[in-house]
Order: sequence, then structure tokens, then C-alpha cells
Amino acid sequence: MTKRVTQGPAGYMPQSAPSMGVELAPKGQGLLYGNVVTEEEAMRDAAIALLTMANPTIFPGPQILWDWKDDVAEKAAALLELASEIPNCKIIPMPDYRPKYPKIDVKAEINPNHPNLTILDNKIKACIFIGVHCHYANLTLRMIRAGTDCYTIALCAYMGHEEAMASINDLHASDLRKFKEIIIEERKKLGIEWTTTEPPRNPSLPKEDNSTLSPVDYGEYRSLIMTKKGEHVTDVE
Amino acid sequence: MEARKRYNIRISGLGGQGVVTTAHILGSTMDNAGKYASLVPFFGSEKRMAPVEAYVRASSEPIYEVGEVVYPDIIMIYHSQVITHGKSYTMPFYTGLKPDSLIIINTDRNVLEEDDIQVLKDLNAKVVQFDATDLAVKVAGTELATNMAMMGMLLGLTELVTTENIEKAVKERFLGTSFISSGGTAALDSAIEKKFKKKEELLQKNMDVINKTFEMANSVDLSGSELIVQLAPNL
Amino acid sequence: MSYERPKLVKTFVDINYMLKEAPRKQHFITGAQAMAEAVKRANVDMAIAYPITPQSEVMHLVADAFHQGHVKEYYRAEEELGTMSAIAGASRAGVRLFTATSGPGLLRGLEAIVSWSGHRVPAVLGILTRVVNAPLSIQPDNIEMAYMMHCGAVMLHAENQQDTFDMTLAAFAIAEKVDVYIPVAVATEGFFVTHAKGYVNMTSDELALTPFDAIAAPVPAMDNETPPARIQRDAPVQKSNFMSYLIHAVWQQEIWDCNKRAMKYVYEYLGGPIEVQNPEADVFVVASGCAAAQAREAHRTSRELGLSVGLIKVRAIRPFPVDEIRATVKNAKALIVPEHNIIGWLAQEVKAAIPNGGIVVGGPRVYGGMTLPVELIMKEIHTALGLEFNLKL
Amino acid sequence: MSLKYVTPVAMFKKYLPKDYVELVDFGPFGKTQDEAGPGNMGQFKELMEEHPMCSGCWMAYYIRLIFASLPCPEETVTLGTAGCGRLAISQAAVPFIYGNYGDQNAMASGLSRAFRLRFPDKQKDVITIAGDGGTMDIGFSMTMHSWIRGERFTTIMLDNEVYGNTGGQESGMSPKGAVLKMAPGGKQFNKMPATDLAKAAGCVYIVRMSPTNIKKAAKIIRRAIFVAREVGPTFIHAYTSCNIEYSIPTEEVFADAKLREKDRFQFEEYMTDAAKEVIDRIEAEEKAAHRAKKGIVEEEVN
Amino acid sequence: MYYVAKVNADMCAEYKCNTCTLYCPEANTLMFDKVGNTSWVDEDRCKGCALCVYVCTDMLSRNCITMEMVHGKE
Repeated sequence: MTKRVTQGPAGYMPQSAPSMGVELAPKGQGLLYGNVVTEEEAMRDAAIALLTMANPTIFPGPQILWDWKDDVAEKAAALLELASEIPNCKIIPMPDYRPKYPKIDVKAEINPNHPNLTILDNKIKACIFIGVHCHYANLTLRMIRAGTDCYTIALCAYMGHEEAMASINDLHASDLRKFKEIIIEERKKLGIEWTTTEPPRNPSLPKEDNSTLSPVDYGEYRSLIMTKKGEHVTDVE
Repeated sequence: MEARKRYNIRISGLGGQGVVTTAHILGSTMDNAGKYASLVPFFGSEKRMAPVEAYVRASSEPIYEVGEVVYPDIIMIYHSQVITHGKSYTMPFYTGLKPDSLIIINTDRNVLEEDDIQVLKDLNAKVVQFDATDLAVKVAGTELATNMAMMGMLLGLTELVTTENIEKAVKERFLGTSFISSGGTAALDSAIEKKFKKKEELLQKNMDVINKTFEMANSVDLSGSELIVQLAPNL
Repeated sequence: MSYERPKLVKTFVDINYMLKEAPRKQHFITGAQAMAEAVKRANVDMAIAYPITPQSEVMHLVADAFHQGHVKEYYRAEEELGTMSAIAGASRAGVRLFTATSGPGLLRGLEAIVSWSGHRVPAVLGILTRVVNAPLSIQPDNIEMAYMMHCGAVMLHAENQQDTFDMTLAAFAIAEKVDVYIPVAVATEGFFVTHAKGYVNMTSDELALTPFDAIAAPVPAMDNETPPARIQRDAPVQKSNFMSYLIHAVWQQEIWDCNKRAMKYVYEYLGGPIEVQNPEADVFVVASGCAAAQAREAHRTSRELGLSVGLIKVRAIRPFPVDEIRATVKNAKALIVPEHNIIGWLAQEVKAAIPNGGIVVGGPRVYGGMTLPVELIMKEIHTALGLEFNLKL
Repeated sequence: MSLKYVTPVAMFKKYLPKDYVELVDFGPFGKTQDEAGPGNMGQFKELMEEHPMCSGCWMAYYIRLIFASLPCPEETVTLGTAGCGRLAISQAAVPFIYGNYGDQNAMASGLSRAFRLRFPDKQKDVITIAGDGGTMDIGFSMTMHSWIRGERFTTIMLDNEVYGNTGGQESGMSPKGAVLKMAPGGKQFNKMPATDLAKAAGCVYIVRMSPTNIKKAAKIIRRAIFVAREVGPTFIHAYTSCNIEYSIPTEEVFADAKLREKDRFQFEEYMTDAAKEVIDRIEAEEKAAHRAKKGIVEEEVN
Repeated sequence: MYYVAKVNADMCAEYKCNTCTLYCPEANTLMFDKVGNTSWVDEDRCKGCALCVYVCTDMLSRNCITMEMVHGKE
């Protein structure tokens, strides 16, 4: 198989997978490195990546994090089961799409506007995106391919994603369970010992300890150097 | 690293460290020395702890290129958190670094991890780590002179200009009127000035810092094979 | 203030049935009527209009369709920027949208239209072409399509009233595909098509396309039903650094990828982006819109004369059928591109699509409302074949 | 019902960042004004987030107030345009639509109509929050026409009397004589009569104010939203000073707001009879609900 | 070298007043502790505008909030 879409870094200005001629897979089939393959083949390659590469991570998006539709809970349960079968897998959410300012907590979340930060900081070499709206997923996947060497897996309820190394479309909870079984099979084949364990909870950073920071840590802008009451800086002696 | 005709410099730091100010002074210094520089303005409002980047091109020849410095040959890191906390939008901090290049980091201890060290070794880079904040506090009595220490080290190591050129540029920055600063920078300036009572004193303190870093830079030998040169504050 | 509009009971059908299987009846109607009739059958939630009369009566007819109950919501907006912005706003609520404009109106709304693709607005825009240059006139001339070509939108160009009907219906289906989800513009020539009557085979207006699905979308509808709650659509990048600019760069790429993905649906619903007659010919006439109608006449006349002439009608201007044209004309000796504008945007596109652009004859071109006589095309055909063709006037 | 989309799937709650969980647990979604309103700001997790606006910014303060006053934040969508305000609005936990320059009222026209079409049985609040430039200069025709058409949503103009975000240029709302960029000799013509224009254009509830009294400011925001739900366009013209461009020392921003209340931003409240009816009805209902609740509490105490 | 608001908790607790928290331009920054009955400042988020000082001192004459310089290594 000629790998048309591979792990990055693809470079400063990545070429998009569709512009390289990659087309979405029809229903019932998946994409692997930009080629149409059976769903199982894509899942198997993805499973091996998740089992053998450093810091496998699942990035759940808003559609699976928030309880907005009847079938979400079932999918979420299936996803958690799957995550529990991947040794040392982490879950880092993408709870929304706004550009967060000034900067996200890279241990606790991933943001579609600069997903590289989370991937690089956590040294993630294989990851799954699920429940992210297709537009934001495509942007994120492309930026990850541009700036990191992470193996990306897209689990999509709709058309799938050309930018991912492995892409499954029309995903239902049953597909997640199938994927889980494949992971277990491959794990056994690879001889990896693992007891089913849920990923650790979100490691939101504790508040920064103010007393250890030097004033130079703080901003240059007008908001910062403000005078004490009754002590206007109008003139310099 | 060998002297080059042209240095493309990327400066990363946190809001409040004078990253953009350095870029401006660096530019005028090159101009005063009869050389060339180009600056790239950095848009976007900043606040404390927010990542800030500035870009300067310095050369003995005219510069045509515009835009941010994507492929630098010098990277200056004003705060170790840029590396340790990933407080930069350019991740990792050495992204785009050209071979045989120089990195100056403001820190009192090594902040590079094994992975980073390997990449930088492959690039045959040199990393100078020194505590610029400590130096600023000890010599000028304020950490706000950290940027002067960083700039002094850069110019001392590259020998692009003389301290006279720098003095003129610093004078322009704090005494002259040609520099248009943002509202925030103006407030910062007045705070610094207030602290020093007299502008001349402020200027002198800044120059003391720069002279000190020139001295330190003189003692640095970058021809060795080791990647990291850790300078102890020689005070 | 309010009056009761009739509640119509319609049978919902999918686009394939509507376009390919549903029984049709022939009508003799104008192009504007054909577009409005398509809107009636498209189960449009909301139409917003600004007159810029007298370019076409499409939006007047859509207003009537609203009155009759075929369209659920409609209003006349203040001007085109307001219209196009309102479309963008309404689209965030997850509804099916239609508007139409032309020439100067299109350019007035262009600031908003340019941003539609990036906002992922799957609206359908009718363009009833008209002169935009000074001195102003009300004549047909499709130069505004050149401005539209770089917006990211899918663009279809209708040859006649029948095309206008079919393409408008297909446009809704294409625009709403999750992997496309960008606006689709259906253009046709003012006057020559919009005001002229022709034969249109139409499905019954008791059929309507299945309703808009606000959930099957690549971006969340901002309806407080779909997460996330914390969302800004669509933000300018707040940071100045090449890595944060990358979001904008890949966003633009995504729009053109969507445009590219639309091609498979152009095949599915319209039979492909081009129509080819006599693929073995030495000389092809390549044309879109009503120039294709003239080209079709020229092709017929040429065949009657025994000349080796083929026809390529370009249905999709965006995505542009680069591969299809290249494959069709690989042995051709000349390509004649008749157009209804002075700059020759189609000729430029065709030239850029093939390795031997020198074989493209940019013309004949008419503009400012001038008619494109078939004889002008015949003259070019003869010249290309090394034959004499006497044409006075 | 709509609270569902701001509720995490139970088993994923522990995977959400702290910040999000706090908003779910201590935020104002689904709460009353007594539980999480302007009267007890500082005691719950607010919808507005950390923002990059200047220190002491009265506009940031007023935006904070708007978000705390929303009658139903989980059913509210905000729209805005370029300007300082969007730096804070875009960070809030309420959907925010940022379109093109000055087109917020045109977008809101489409959006609010589409909401009524799609959700005939639900009340979705649409609010445009834009600056004086976006509302009265570049977006003027779209603002006016949305009012003339009687579009049922709320327009809030954050009037800092200057283009603050772009560096201090004169706007139509700058007072005559103000020396600003693009007006080096002082502004040559008068501040635009925004509330008069609104009245002429058919707004059914109009207020000009300087937000110094928190309870009053909150009441007005809520009135504007309630009236827009049922009657027609509502407009709040609020003074939100730019302490940078007008050189107001930050600790005097509040005092300045009080001062302006005496000249350019004298309090003015206009409502049509239909609007008054809605206000009276809803406020009576609120009062009754409040009393009933208080009664229950007292009963429990007893 | 910047200022943040500091609340004198003992003084503040006497007044059972949370007026200052209602006038801060920053959300989730100047908070009120219902148990201790006192306002407190999240120093990471305080931008040092001193609006709360105006409220507490000039308006209410209670003088519970002061702006204090945060010192670093100096």
C-alpha cells in the first residue's frame, strides 16, 4: 500500500489530504493512510498504533462530552470501555472550539486552534479524535499532521476524515465495541499485559502559586502597571 | 558559532519581560552601528503570563525579507517557562532552528530535556544558559532590566556592534521621542522611570547590565564540543 | 399584521427521487419561474431578498411562493449586505436558506458572501447575471461570476430554463452534504434565460425535498441545542504568530477541500461537471451558461456541414472540471470558448486546465448585453479548421 | 430541556477540565436571579471568562453585568462585531456569532426569525452586543432596518464614544469637539442621537443609561430581553467608557460613569404601551414567585 | 512590579457587605466568601485597576481594600 497520508511533521504549510487526491471512503469502509480499506483493516492498524506508540490519548469532542442527545451516553460508555483496554491511555477533552486566551492548560485539554500544543507537551504519538464536529476535526488533524509526528485516528459519525492516518466513518457504539475487541486481540498478539483500567481523571493544573512568581512574569501592558490610589504618575522627577 | 553576515532572531518570552522593547532597541542599535535591521511588529494584545514573540533580522547588508522569522539562527528565551510550561505558540521552542545556530536562555539551571538535547545536538546548536534576571537584579536593582541582560549577551556573543552603539539606542529609547510605544509600554516606562528618579540613572543602570553581559560573553567559549554552556553569575 | 398562509401538505422525497424518478410534466416558463419553481419544491425554510429590480423576478416569485405556503419564512431586507448577512445569521440556527441576486447586488453583498464558505453556510444563491461595470446598464453579462469564483462556493452554470430548475434543486442537496456544507451558487444569464420562456419538465409541487437536518453538519448549529455552549463562530485569530495563523490557513484549505468534495455529488445529481458531444472531434466549443446553448447550435450546424466539431458544456465552474476537460481534449487541435463577458474567465480556466493552453481560442466574446450570434462561433470554427467563413456586419 | 447541552455525560465529567466542571456545578445555568444574578456576583462561577480587556475597563464590567443578568443564559445567543467588546464576549459560555463588520443586526434578524421558525414552542433570546462604531457607523443601515422591520431581539450598544480597539479614532458617537485620531482638530459634528433614532425607527423599549446602579442596569437588561421576546425591537444605549483613549485613571472610572450620567448619558427610559404591559406582567410574576419562595423559606425556618 | 487589590478580611467581615464584588470589571476575580463573610481577591486574575478601592473607600468609607505592590526577587 502506498501511504499517501502519513505521520508528520508535514511542514510549515501542509498540503491538505484532499488536495493530494485522497477521497473519503464509502459507507462500510475506512481510510488507512489515505487509501480505502475495509473497516477492520483500518481498525487493526490503528489498534497497533495505539498499543505500540508512546502516550496514546483519546480526544473526545463536544458531541460525546455533553449529554445533548439520547445516544450519547451509550457511545460514551463504549468509548470508555475502549479506552480502558489501551494500556496507559489518557483522555484529554476538546470541550469547545473557541479560541482560548491567553493559552490553554495543555495537560487538561486540547483546543482546535492550536492542537499542537497539547500533542507536543504530552508527547502524544498516537491519538483518537471522536465527537468533534467534522470541520474542526479536519482542521485539527491537519495541524497535527503539519507540526507533529503523532499517528491520528478519526472515529466519525458521518463521512470520515482524509487527514487522519486511520479513519472510520458512520460510527456507532457497536463499531466502538468492535474496535475494542480488535484492540484486545492485537494486544494479546503483541504480548502486552494489561488489566482493564479506566484512564486517569482530568489533571487540571492547580492554580499557579503566586508567591513563587517574579514580577517579570507579569504583563507589560497597561492593565498591569497601574498606580496606587492617589499616586498618579503624571510627571517624572 | 561562526560570525555570520546575517542573523535571523526569534525572541520568546512572557508578557511584561520587554520582548518587544528588546526588538526595537536591537533594531536601533544595528542602525546606529551603520548596519541593517528589520523588525516584525507583533499584533495582538498581551497580558501578564501570556506568550509573546518578537522577530528581528540583523545584518551588515541590506535586508529585503519580510515576515516572521520562521527559520531562525538565533533564539532567545526570556523565561524558562517558555520551555518548561510550553508558554509559547511556537512549539517546540526550537521549531525551524537552522543548523549551527545559537540559543540563549534566561535560567539558572538546565531546562532542556533529553529529547530537546538530542534534537539540538543533531542541529549542532549551541545553548547558552544564564540567569539574566538575577544579573538584572544584582546590577540594576530591578528585574525589569532582564531584557537588557539578554540583549547584551546576544550582542556580546555575536559581536555585531559596540557598546557605544547600544548606548545610543538605549538613550533613544528612554530619552528620545522618536519611539512610539503602546499605551501599556508607556505605562511601564513611566513606572521604571519613577523607580529610578532620574532618566540618566536609569540609562546608566541599563548600560551597567549590558557592559556586564559583554564581559561575561567575552569569557564564553563556544568552540567547544558541548551543547550547553551554563554561565554562573560572575559577581 | 399577520395573515394566514395556507398550510400545504407535501410529500417529502429525497433528491435522487426528485431529480431522477419523480414524474414530470412539461411547462413553458421563464428561467426566473423555473428557479422559483425549484425553490417551491426544495422545502426552503427561509428566503431573504432585496429587489435590485429589474434583474429578474426570481425573488418576487419566491415571495409569492412564501405567500402560497411553499416557503416558511421570508422578508425583504434593506440591501444586499444586509440580506447576505441575514442569511449567514439564519444559517447558524440550522435552517434551509435561499436568496438570489445579480451583478451590482452581488458585488454589494460580496463581503458577506465571501465569508459564507468560511462560516460554513450551506445556503443556495441564485445569480441572474447582469452588467456591473460603468456605465451601468441592466443588460446580461456574466462578468460578476469572475468575482464569485474565488469565494469558495460551489458554482453551477445553467444553460437554459430546464438546467435552472434541476441545478437549483441539486444545489440544496450538494450544499447540505456534511463533507461539503458550503454555499452553492446557481448562475444563469439575465434576460436570455431569466426573462425568456423555454420548456421545463417539472415534478409536481406537491413533492418537497426532505427537511433540513440541523444536526448532520460539520459545524454545530448555534441553537442552544447542540454543544458546545462556549463557541465563537467564526473568530479572527487573536494571536500573531505563524503557528496560530495556521488555523486560518488550514481553514481556507478546508473550504476548497469541501469544494473539491462537491464534485462527486455533481456527478451523482447532475451527471457530471461537463457534457461532451462528439468526443472524437478535432475542434471543441467549450462553453457554459447560455453560451453553451449557442455553442450547441454551432455544434449541430457544424455536424450538418460534416465538420469535426465537438461540444463541451461546462456545468460546474467550481469545482472546475480540470481532469475531465483535460481528458476530453487531449487530442483536440483547437478549443473555442465563447463567452458573455469581456475578460473571458472561462477561457482562462480552460487554458490553465490543459497542458497545451495555446490551442484555446478565447472567443467569440460579447458583453454589455450583446447577443452572442451562433454565426460568430461558426466563424471561429471555420478559422480553426483552416476554412473560409464569410461574415459581414 | 436545553440544559442538556451544557450538562456533561455523567461518566465523562471527571475527564473535563476543572474550569468546565465548575461552570456546570456553580454556574448560572438553570438558576434564578436570586441564586446567580448581578446581586450576588462574586458568589458563583460567571459566564464571562478571563478576558484580555484593559484594567479597569467599564465595558468589561458592563459585559459582565449583561451576562449575569440574562434571564435564560442556556437559551441565549449573542452576536457582535469587531471591537473591544468581542474580546470578552467571545470568551463567555454563551454562543457568540462574529460575522463581518457591523452586520450583527442583520445576522440577528435572520437568526431570530429562524429560531422562531425552528422552535415555535421555545424562547431563544438573541442579543446583539456591539460598540458605537458597529452599531451606529458601519452597521447603521442594518441596525436601523432591523428596528424598522420590528425584529424581535435586543440591541445593546456599548458606547465608549471612540474606536477603542483600533487605536482611538473618532466615531459617530464621539461628542462634538473631542480631539481624537482622525479628528485632530476636534470632532466637527454632534454625537448621533441614538435613542431618538431608535424611537423613530420603532424600537418598543429604549434606554439610555450609564451603568452605575447595578440593580437598575440589570433590571433594564432583563426588561429589554423580555420585551423583545414578545413585542418588538429593544435598544439599550449604555455608556462604557474607554479609560485608555479618554485618559481616565482606572480607579476613577466609576466616578466618571456617574459624571456622564449627568450630561450625555442622562437616564432615559421609553416604552410603548405594549412593552409596558409585558414588563408589568413579568415583573409582577417575578415578584410573586420571589414572595412565594421567601414564604416557603420562612415556613421552613419556622 | 504591579499592584493587586488586597482585602483586609477582618475589617471586611465586620460589614457583611459584598458591594465591591459587584463592581469589578473582571469576572471570577473579586469574590465573596459567604462563610467568612468577606471578599477576597484571586491575585492571578486581578489587573490592579483599583475600582474596588473606590467603591470601598470613596463610596462606602470603609477602607478595607488597598492596592499593594507585589514584589518579586527584589
